Amino acid sequence: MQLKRENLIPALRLLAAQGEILVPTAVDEKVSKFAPWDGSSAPDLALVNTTLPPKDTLFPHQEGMYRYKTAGEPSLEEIVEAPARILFGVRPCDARSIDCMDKVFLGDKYEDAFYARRRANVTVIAHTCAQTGPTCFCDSMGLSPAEAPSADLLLSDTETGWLVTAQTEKGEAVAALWKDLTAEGGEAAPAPACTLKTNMSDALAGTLVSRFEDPIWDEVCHACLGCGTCTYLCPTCYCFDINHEDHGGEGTQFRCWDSCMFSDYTRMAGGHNPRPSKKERLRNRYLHKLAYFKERYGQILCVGCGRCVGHCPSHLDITAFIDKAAERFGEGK
Amino acid sequence: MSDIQSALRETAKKLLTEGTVTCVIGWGETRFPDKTTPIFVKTPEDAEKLVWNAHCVCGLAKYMLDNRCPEGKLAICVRGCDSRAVNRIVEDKQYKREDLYLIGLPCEGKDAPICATCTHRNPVVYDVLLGGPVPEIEVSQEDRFQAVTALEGLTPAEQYDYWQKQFSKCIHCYACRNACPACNCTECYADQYRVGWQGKQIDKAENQVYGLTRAFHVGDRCIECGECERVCPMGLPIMSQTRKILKDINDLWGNYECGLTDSRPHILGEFDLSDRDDFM
Amino acid sequence: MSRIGVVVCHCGTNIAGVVDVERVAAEAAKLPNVVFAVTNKYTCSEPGQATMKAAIEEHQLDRLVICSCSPRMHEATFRRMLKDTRINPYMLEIANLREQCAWVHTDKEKATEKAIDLMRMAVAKVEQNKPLFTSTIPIHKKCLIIGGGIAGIQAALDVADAGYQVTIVEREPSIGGHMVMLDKTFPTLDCSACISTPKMVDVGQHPNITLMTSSEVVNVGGYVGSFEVTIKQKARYVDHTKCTGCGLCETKCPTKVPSEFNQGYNKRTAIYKPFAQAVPAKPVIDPDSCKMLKEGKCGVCAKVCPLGCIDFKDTAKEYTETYGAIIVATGYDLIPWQDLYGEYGGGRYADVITGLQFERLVNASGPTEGHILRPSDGTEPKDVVIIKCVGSRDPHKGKSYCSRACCMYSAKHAHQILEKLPGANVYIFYMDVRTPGKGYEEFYDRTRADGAVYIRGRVSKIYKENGKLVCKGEDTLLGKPVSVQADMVVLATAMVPAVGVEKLTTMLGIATDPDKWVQEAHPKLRPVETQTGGIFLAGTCQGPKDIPDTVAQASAAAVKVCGLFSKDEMETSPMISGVDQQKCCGCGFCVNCCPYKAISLVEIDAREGARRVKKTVASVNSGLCQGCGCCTAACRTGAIDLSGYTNAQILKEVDALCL
Amino acid sequence: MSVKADPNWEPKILAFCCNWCTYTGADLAGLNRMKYPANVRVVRLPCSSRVNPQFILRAFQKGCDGVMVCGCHPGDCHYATGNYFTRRRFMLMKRLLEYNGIDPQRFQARWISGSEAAKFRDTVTRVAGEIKALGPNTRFQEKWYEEGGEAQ
Repeated sequence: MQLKRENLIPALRLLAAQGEILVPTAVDEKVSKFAPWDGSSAPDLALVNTTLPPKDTLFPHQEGMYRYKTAGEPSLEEIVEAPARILFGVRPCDARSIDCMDKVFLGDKYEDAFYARRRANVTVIAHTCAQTGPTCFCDSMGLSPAEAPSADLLLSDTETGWLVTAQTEKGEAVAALWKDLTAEGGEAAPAPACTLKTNMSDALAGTLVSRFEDPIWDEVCHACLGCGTCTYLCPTCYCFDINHEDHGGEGTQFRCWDSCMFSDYTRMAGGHNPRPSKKERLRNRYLHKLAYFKERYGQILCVGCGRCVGHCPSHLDITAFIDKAAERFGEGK
Repeated sequence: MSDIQSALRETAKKLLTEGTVTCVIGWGETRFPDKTTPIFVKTPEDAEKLVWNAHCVCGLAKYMLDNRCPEGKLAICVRGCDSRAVNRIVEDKQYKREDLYLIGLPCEGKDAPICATCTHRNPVVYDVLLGGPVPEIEVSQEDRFQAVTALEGLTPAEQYDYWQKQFSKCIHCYACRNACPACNCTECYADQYRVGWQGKQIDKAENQVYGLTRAFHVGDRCIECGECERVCPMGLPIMSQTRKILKDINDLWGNYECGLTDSRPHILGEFDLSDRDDFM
Repeated sequence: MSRIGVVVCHCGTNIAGVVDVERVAAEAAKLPNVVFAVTNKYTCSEPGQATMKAAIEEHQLDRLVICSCSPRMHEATFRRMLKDTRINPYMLEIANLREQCAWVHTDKEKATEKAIDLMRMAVAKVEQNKPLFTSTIPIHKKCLIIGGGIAGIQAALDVADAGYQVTIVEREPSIGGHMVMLDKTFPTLDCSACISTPKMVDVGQHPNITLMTSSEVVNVGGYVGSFEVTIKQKARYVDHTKCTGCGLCETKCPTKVPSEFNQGYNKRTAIYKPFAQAVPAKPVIDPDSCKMLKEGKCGVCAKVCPLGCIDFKDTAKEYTETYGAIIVATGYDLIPWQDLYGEYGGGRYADVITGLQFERLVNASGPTEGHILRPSDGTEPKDVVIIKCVGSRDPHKGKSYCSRACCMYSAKHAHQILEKLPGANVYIFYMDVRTPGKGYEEFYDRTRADGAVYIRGRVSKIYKENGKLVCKGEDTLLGKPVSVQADMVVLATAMVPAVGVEKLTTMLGIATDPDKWVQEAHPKLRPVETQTGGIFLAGTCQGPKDIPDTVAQASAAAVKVCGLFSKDEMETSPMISGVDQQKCCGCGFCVNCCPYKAISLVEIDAREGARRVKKTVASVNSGLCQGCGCCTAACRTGAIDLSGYTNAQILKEVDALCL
Repeated sequence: MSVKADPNWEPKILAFCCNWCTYTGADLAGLNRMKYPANVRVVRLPCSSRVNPQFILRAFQKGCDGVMVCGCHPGDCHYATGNYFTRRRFMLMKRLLEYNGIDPQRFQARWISGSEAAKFRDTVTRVAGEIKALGPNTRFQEKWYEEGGEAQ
């Protein structure tokens, strides 16, 4: 089925009834993120990658968990906040990142109630990439700019509109909703290739873990400033910290993002820090992205969206590291 | 530009072979032609990787704080702003000047917005200077504080809305703090949750309080290198806060510019009986 | 979890009359961690305190909040009460419900609401309190007195008589200061030497007093109870332990130089005692004039000395001692009037002299054996003009303050002239006559009765005209210009701090006022103390004054020292700053804003990752810190914190305010 | 439970007072039974130089409508030079706050000595009046109040 370009706005209006639509919008000339659709203008799907990933809708920067009262008669109530939302215009790399988060928070051994509630009410409508950005390298990471297997619904570019392929029940529901706006025919335009290449391989992941004390880590880490930009912009970083905010007799317990690159992230009560310097922290982040996650969940945690490569203040580059490691340890494809 | 680059490589090679320094910090290639990244050259052969072009925008001085008790000497390539950053860190007693070997590089300005109002293109402190000094551009106080005066003209409501919109974008990644040479504490107040200075929550008021507190902490020692605005992923106008404090200091207590060899000492660390007093 | 007790005081009807104390107590009971909340008629009374002590035991409280009158009233009382309970005296917070709530508000509802807020703030703060313990610092029972004038002498005698060791450091070769230069002292006209030399001899012979003349303090470290003071004694080239003061060497010495003591009016030898009654009564050699030391010729004194006390190879020596207290008694100097008052001849006319020079002329042991003679030609003057307020009360050319003693000593000079030179005329140009002491006014009346002519006005110009000094001025009472032909003019010049005292005050770290006099802790309530603990002051170093006030201050300072020395150890307040050396980055911002220079950067061993390294951090000297907290606001990381008013406490207090 | 919604709303003003001068002046005002509005809550500190500018931000963030810093007159500080530093710090902080949209009257610093009880009363009365005219402070308000529904 194909959705003509001019039917986009009516389609979105139909969707709006289901819940709040979040589309990629440019906040100002430097920052863009998934913000509520203003209900009239066509979303800018040509925007390469939003500065802030869509993970904020499922795993908010700050999420109230419980509200408690200690003065008078103590009370504790869970904060339930799971509005129905539709993520529209998600790129294949972000769609894959949502899949990674699902594996963590909706895992077999433990399911995170807060995340689960939100995820149940969110529909992900992916959109294939018409052209890739300078820092995109998703095809080196086993993804394709033309497919988003984990998304609910996929819109593939055609000359006159988009090819609608539903991939889950939620996707079916949306496709059904749009059935009189879509028509037969149209075939997807050829998928573009990423300009930035890096030869990541499963074998390399294994060697990196075995090369824990290799001097390569020391060579790469020095330029890092230890700020949290890469982790907060990364769609697949899911570390969080729990804290509370109290006002004498009452307050809230909340969960907020945390970054393994911060110096105090692993600082223990007695002041000992198992990852005291940048070397350990950067090594931990790269290994988590490229190897540890794969060992546990079977897929690499880096979706190649290129946000960290584009926004790192010191211009560190994970693809350069991968190529350097591959060439040094002879794992090149 | 390239003869300075080769001179830089020669100097680095000489320093490393003679063993006067253990490491040379400069800029190196990345896979993107329009970007360079700080590199840490430890062997004479690697000196070939040092580059000097219009894309060397990353500040280098802050990296000395990775090892506050160094064994050997550390060489750093210093443009005008880096040399002031070195002065800043040495004046704040976080590093000893004799543990540093500064390779001075006069800079015609890089592709960063701050370079338009850069008052000191020639390094103010160096051990060796590569290439002749470049002509300084004349920056009047109006240009220096142009953004600040514009904001001062607004009404309190407009001012608050402007800052409210800016600070609500802050995602607390602390890139501004980690890039700023004046932010050189071993343990930042923002990381001490037990004391209760600052919560971990991300909301409009908390971001604004963090922004203002950091502005007050570094405002009177800010060397106007523009790193905070360059590194901020969300594009906050952080310099307009610190430059506001610098503008007030200039208005209240006379000409004040930080990080220069003849800079006045830390202004909040001293007082004058004849200070202006609005609190009578 | 802390167990907090809250007591809300009625204070009779002072508080209960306006604030609903029962409701405050009820609100307190609702707060988390508050396990005991009650009201009390008179909390500060004996029964009031007894009920609190019982409650502390019964409810096992570990913190206490008392909502009563101002903490400035009963904080000490309640802290003493807690001393004999299980609660540390500093786990206490007091909410001011009387002076700052009940007494100043009329609207009962709003006052009660404010009282509840104040109570909630106190409870929030007390939760963050930590037990504090007073620490003690040792007191070395040795007193250092800087300056050997009458102030230093009197203070030394008082402290030494109380049985403590005293060291006097005096710049000149002999003690005595300015007072021993004077002839008579007002108002009783008893001879200055007769009342000061016996005290000087007592000082010389007192077993508890060590005298260090020709010496200067070069370094002061440490703090109250243990000041590390380095004293440098100039080379004297005479071994005072062997010398008996026979004076043979002085008679034989060939070189003659102007005597500073006699203001240059007569000569003294290179090896000399400044004046006859000098203490120690042993000569010293002046290296600037002694031929032997300058050119290596002569050495007569060494030859004639029966005991071989002369040693030309003598060098300056430095001694370092520990003192428990320091008394600053550095005295005064006269203002350099020659550079300021060109209209009075600027020093060109020999017969225009200062009061001090006049004192030497009129002094029996002075250069003229007491005959008042004109320094220019040695003749007796017939007409003498005395000009007062030269440099004093003159903000444009000199000092803005009044030098207090000149009115009286000018009257004394007039009296001496009229007495010693029958038929002489004395004209005194004055702005005001200030006679604030016992018997002062009567002395002034007697001088006028003796014939001294007081002219109300200031001399505008002095110039020489056929051998006479013409003083042109104005008599404001007659409203007419006046001019007097005088043979001699005596100027009552202003007192200024002793030359070089700034070096000493910066070494000691004590403040000086804009005119560089030493700053007393409080002009009315603590006149002999400085802001720095253990450093006291006496005499004109604190400001112009006459001899009675100086001696009174000297004895006051002495009793302050004896009070300090009466205990072996001194308790220091625990509410002082402390540094968390883990957080401190050694930036030193706190160091230069501490009024007491109590913070210093020290090197400690620390661990950086796996390496042992030297790290520079701040450290607070508990003896010097007075707990103002200025450093805590300068510290970005909050590494330095003030016990009793920590950052956490104040933050919680502010949070509690706005619920 | 916030008081912001009801009409005869009373501003809540926080005053950091130095123990040796202003706090004594306030006590003296009490001894002389002077009257002033009940809006000011005093935090007693050893010296005005103990006030960290971050406390001012904290006060506004937690819902104060006005903040005052009071200390001894420069030159009379019990700790000699404490208030000279206060003066410099708050000359800068006041301008920074105004630059960020805080109404100038909401933050005031005043030198009030131990004997100036009348000046303390007049200052408090004036500030309370000014802030009542300004209305509740919505600047820097924590989210906690936003969930409460008023503020902005």
